[in-house]
Amino acid sequence: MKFIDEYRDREAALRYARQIAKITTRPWTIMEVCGGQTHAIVRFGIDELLPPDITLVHGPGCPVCVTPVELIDQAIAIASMPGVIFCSFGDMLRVPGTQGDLFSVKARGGDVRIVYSPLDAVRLAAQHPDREVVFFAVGFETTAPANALAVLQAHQMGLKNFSILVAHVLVPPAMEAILQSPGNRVQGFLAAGHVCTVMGYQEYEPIARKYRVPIVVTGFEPLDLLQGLYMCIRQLEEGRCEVENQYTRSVRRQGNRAAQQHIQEVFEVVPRKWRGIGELPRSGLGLRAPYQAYDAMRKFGVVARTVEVHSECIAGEVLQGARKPTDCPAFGTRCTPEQPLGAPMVSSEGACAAYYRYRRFTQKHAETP
Amino acid sequence: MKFIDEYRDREAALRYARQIAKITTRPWTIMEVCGGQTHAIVRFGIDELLPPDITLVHGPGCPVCVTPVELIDQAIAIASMPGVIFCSFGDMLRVPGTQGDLFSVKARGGDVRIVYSPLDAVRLAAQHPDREVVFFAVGFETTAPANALAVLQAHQMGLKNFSILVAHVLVPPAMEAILQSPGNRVQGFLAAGHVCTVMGYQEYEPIARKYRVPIVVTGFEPLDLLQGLYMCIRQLEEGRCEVENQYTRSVRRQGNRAAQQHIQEVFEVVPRKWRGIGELPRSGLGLRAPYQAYDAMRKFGVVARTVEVHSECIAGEVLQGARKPTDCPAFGTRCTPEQPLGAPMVSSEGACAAYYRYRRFTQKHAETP
Amino acid sequence: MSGETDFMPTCPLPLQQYPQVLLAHGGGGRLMHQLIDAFAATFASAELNRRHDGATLRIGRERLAFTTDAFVVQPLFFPGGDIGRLAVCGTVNDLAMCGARPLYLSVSFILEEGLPMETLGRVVQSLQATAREASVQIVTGDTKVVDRGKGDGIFISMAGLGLIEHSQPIGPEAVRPGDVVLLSGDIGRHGIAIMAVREGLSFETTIESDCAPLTTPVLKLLKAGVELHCLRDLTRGGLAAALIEIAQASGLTIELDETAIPIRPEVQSACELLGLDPLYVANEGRFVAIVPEAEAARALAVLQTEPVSAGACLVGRVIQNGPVGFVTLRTSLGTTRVLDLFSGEQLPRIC
Amino acid sequence: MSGETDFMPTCPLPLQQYPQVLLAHGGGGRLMHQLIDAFAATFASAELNRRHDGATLRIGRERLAFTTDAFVVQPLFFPGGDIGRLAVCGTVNDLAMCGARPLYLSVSFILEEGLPMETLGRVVQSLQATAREASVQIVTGDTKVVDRGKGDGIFISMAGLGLIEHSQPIGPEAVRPGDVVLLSGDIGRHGIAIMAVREGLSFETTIESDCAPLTTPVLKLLKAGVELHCLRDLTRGGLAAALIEIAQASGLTIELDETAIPIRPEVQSACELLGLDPLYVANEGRFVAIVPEAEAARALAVLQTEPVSAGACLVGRVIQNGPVGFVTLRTSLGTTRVLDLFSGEQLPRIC
Amino acid sequence: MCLAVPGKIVAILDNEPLTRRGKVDFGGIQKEINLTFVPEAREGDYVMVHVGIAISVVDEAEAHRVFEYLRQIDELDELNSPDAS
Amino acid sequence: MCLAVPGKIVAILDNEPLTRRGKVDFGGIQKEINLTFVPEAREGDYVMVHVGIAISVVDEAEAHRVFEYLRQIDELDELNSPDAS
Ligand code: SF4
Ligand code: SF4
Ligand SMILES: [Mg+2]
Ligand SMILES: [Mg+2]
Ligand SMILES: [Mg+2]
Ligand SMILES: [Mg+2]
Ligand SMILES: [Mg+2]
Ligand SMILES: [Mg+2]
Ligand SMILES: [Mg+2]
Ligand SMILES: [Mg+2]
Ligand SMILES: [Mg+2]
Ligand SMILES: [Mg+2]
Repeated sequence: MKFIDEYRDREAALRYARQIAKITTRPWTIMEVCGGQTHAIVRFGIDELLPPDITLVHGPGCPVCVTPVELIDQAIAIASMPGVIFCSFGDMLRVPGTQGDLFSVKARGGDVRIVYSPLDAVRLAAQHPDREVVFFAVGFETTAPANALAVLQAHQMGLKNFSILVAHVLVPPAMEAILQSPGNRVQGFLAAGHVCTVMGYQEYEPIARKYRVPIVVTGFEPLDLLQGLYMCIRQLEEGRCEVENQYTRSVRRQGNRAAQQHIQEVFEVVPRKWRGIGELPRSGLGLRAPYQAYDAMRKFGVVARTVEVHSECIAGEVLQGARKPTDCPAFGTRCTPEQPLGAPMVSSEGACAAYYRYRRFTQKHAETP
Repeated sequence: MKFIDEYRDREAALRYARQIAKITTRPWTIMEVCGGQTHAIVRFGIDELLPPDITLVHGPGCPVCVTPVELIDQAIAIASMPGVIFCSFGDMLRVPGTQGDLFSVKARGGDVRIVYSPLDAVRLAAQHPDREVVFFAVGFETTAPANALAVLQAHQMGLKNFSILVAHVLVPPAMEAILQSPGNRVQGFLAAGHVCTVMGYQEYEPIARKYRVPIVVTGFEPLDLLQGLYMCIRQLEEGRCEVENQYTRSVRRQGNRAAQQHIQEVFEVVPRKWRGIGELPRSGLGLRAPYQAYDAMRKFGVVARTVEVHSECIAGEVLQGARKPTDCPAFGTRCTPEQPLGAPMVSSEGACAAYYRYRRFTQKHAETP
Repeated sequence: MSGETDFMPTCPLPLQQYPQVLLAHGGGGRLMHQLIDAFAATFASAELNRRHDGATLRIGRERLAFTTDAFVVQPLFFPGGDIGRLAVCGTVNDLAMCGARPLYLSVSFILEEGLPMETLGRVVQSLQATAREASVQIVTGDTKVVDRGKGDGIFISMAGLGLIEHSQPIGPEAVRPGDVVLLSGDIGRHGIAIMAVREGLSFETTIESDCAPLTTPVLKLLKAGVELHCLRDLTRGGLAAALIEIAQASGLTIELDETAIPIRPEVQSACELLGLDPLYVANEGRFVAIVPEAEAARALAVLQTEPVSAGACLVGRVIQNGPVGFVTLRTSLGTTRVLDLFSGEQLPRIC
Repeated sequence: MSGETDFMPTCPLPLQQYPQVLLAHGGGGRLMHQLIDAFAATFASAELNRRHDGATLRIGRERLAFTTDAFVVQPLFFPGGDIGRLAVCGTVNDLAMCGARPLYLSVSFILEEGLPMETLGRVVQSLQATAREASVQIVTGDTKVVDRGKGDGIFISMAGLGLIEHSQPIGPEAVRPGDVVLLSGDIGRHGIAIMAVREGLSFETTIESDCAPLTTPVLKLLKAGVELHCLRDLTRGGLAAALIEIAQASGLTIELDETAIPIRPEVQSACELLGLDPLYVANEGRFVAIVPEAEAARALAVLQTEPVSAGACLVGRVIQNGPVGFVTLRTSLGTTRVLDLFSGEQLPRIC
Repeated sequence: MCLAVPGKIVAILDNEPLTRRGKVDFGGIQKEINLTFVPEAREGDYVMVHVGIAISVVDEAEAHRVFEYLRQIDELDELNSPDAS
Repeated sequence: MCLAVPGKIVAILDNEPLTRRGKVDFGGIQKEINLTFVPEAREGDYVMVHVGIAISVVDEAEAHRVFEYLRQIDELDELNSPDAS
């Protein structure tokens, strides 16, 4: 595949790895923000190519991981209602709420469907005028344009039976929360290339300055990640703290203006609770007043009840890079992908699951948390 | 089983048969009116016990056989509507309309259910207030009290989602039609014991007089049938034409007054078309004005369209005893229980089906039509 | 997919007649037999054409019996059994009817999403308990889960393997005029037990399914050296369907004596109430053995020593000059009627 | 039902964990393996415990392979095959993986009322055509019809019987350190072909299922006298699941070389698009052979003479000192990761 | 048409009009039956039941008529036959 | 989060706002993709697609940057290394 295969070239990867080793003089801890990057790092074993001084920590950029239990419970409540077709991306179906997950709702007879796109849910609503179609709108800035478009399409079509359960979160507030946390170890960031494709990276410039931390907007292929790491380490070694863009083939400084306009038409910035982290101000998106008819939470009158997260789970610290999954007393024993205690064990991009799948039994895992 | 087993005594049956043979001096043709009697005659081989001079012909007393194609088509139209639960006794499901049968409706996704009693359909309506429950109210006078009771129960419960598709027919007009037909061969009748249990047998007295034909109200067990035949033949041999009651353990001259009152409360006498015979005046029951809310035909606005019956089928003549199934050119070849052309091949009580099942390959069937 | 075109032009399925599959196509009656005829023609299989309970195969130096059945009973648990017990009995019995010693079973589950795990657990336990009772081992299996609303709790398909340790050719083709028909006990209990607990028809009864493995009486007959011409367990379609199949496959006539056929009073009562003919009601622990008349007494004596066939009796005989391929019934009144297959399942005759 | 109480107290099904059966219990992943563990414990069967594609049985003087699978694929017809072809291939292949010559099949249909007869006809034709292609006979069968809305068109359960004509003990227990893993061709086509035509995920592609009988290459390997330690066809869960099962059953480690594994570009593209790992995508006409390193060249030469395994290649090796029961993958970048079972089916990773 | 089966009332369960119901035993099989049309029926009575509804009470006195009639005609026959023993 | 895959627009199917759609080829796999957010995209362009919606046009000129950068740092490195051949 063009624009994929060439960035997996082994020889180039090894050359980048060699250059990284050459410029690294001290230990550095770098966080890749995005779960997609975590996935690629684990899948290609990128961390094995790095010198022992470089520690990668996995960031909070997995929507499955950060959606709070309360919202999962609401999703389950709505999906259990008769007449509802509840649509979601696949991974969300296995996230445990306080009483089971969305897969169990399906097994009990609920009409829960995996869709590829929120636009598929709009299509379903048009096809089933007698049913209520609800889309579980999770995701970061990358997915926000798609969800905005779904609402606008439904609006244009005059669909009264479509709504979304909004769980949108924003990356910069989470990065700030990590940098502000007392135990913070993160010294540099690989920013999420697809989030920045939509939003650009101007927002990151004040963060880099304020916290004196280098931020490199990075893509998802091995060479992207290695180049991003090289650029980040080089800044660290040179004492710089700038926002740089590795992923220039997709990311412009201003981002995608058309997408941003549509997001702003439909959504506004709201406070949001993150699983394992807590509520962060201005860290999520909610529907603007003119589109509240599409708000599933209002439509079905489900109330968010605050829920105690399972006490053993240290997901909050894992998601902030403060501790690693193997530091968790439940990891691999009471918490497994079959019976997850916390969300990071659910998503295939979740740090605990990635760790469980790929690292559990290899010797060389000391350098990655 | 008490009141069943004793009437199947072989020795008594043979004694009756011997007495019948003794009193029979000439050929006689006797019709058992009721399909239940036909079934018993075939099941127990009663006709084999009779002298060759006695010819039994099977009457029109099978509701499955006489319900016209138009009504089957209406039943199919209603059963095919979304949201309808269509309830029926089992045999009706295999009667061919112009386009398939009710079983095919079920196979295409219609909710067609076999019930034991019309009261079960009322119960279903109460259990499924969001669905329309329709009961296919076929039958003779015997079943009319049950269907009347179903309507009255639904009325009492205030059920708005229950209705019946009425196909009720009455026995005496059919007997008269047979007697009036030019090719009539019937010289005596075994009247239907359960019809008379409900209605009594006063109605038959003018018929016996007018057409000079003996009528014996007869039960359904072998000894009942043999006694009824004996009584009928004896009348014929003695030149009498009275109404006699063989089935005294169940039938009183006035019938069941409570049942009759309920029938009259709900139903009125109407003209009705009989399959294979045509329309007969005052030969059926329809809902009275106060209960027309329970009339499925009105409720669903299905129109009765006159239908040409398959030209080969001589069901009309078979049902009137004028010809026997084996006289039909389609019998056993183009018309079989798997692919019936006419209703008498469908019901397990239908003359053609009974003939096909039990007689097709025995030598000795010349004496039964 | 070479060879496919050879077969396409002659699709023998009864397409014209029924454009869709009906329940009746699985009901043990005539429509089912038409479908099986079509399958046998397509699969061009001599073994399928024998219409026996299973195939008898020579593999290497051994003769084996091989059979399969699907079990889709509702409810899953019924008086006297459950779908797991039924599956083992049905499969083991078909092997026994081939004159084989049942040895190994395969089990294939098709589970509906949302099935309570506890229900599955009970079925699996019962399956294993029945396998032990029948001295067979479950050696291979498979499990699939289908979306909710695309299954019905549990479907089980089972295949069975048995070893034929004698040289008797048991099957419809071995039936001879003059043979007698032995029935292993009273009929109709399984079908009535199921109907009693079916929604819409429910009635109260103490009738329990006869569901049981029939291996022991058959192996005892073989061990005693009884000459066995044909064995057949009575399942869908009852005694009538089983004998009609044998009559058709052998081209002979079977005469049954109604008064000799044991039927429990409650079963007879349930049949009167529902307008059913007990000869067509399903069984799951009964079989017929067709043996030379000279062997009848010895065979009955052997059968009567086993609890599952303690009620064995002679119910009919094979004759030469009757209508070819038919079963006739001498009724309780001494008259005769032909037993014919129903079209589909026997429906309660109410009106 | 004697013996039932013996088993009741120790029901090993994972009741606590999942009170209901989930789709994932049939998805080829960890939940399915847990369920199979529980079945094997209940059925107390050494053969089930071997976790091979079928049971290897000594019956009389012969060694036989016996296997079963249920087929519930939707849609019934897909690019490169249909449920009938799939059933024959899946069953025949499991027999071949036991080192057996597939001989006989049983077929059990569970049909949904309302199924177009024409659809059934096409499936039956395809089943027979594939049986001829694979030189097996369908010798026994059964058909049940379930109410509309209680099935999904056609379910097929098939059992197969094969004769083992050699004395090699083929199975996970024969795998030795130093053995190499041969793969018969490119992977992932079946799973992607199915996904391409599934409602909700549909995309356009020319990918066809790899669905094919694997008898010929296996019998040729045996005929050539190649020493075969283990054979396994790749089905649900793909190459990864097949090798993980072998690693777990043998207690050894398997090292795979990612760059050696043939994957067609369109399959790779579809996996990128859906966020799937092709190593876990289903196949229906591919297998792995684990052989001593010294036999590798000869085995590959034999395989490459057959069209169905023309793309055979060496993709990995068995080592002693790795993590016990694990499969590791040397990635295209030369790094290593562990391949682990998914919980259920692999879900498209979108977000 | 009109299958009707005799059964014995073993209990009256409801006495309201339209829903008068009893438990009826049919040779060991029991089923709830509507008794609206046999208001005179009591526990121990046999009723003829059609589609779940009793349509008459069996007259036990009349139940032997079929045998008496047979006896009578047999006797008549013997009287008439000169060869009667 | 946020899997996005590059694909080539092979046809524009609809040009209405909100429903601008094209057929996009992903290495032999084709799928209909919403193009609302890439109004500048033309047939032949590569777009990054996330959940069925294009979020950017791939800048082909920039696509080689990762290799150029590598070449540059390698060269730099060689200059810096005294042992460069
Ligand atoms: S291993 Fe499980 S319990 Fe521990 S932090 Fe991860 S998700 Fe939470
Ligand atoms: S055999 Fe068939 S076609 Fe002929 S009269 Fe009877 S029902 Fe009609
Ligand atoms: Mg059998
Ligand atoms: Mg069988
Ligand atoms: Mg069987
Ligand atoms: Mg399997
Ligand atoms: Mg269901
Ligand atoms: Mg296999
Ligand atoms: Mg198998
Ligand atoms: Mg298999
Ligand atoms: Mg069978
Ligand atoms: Mg369906």
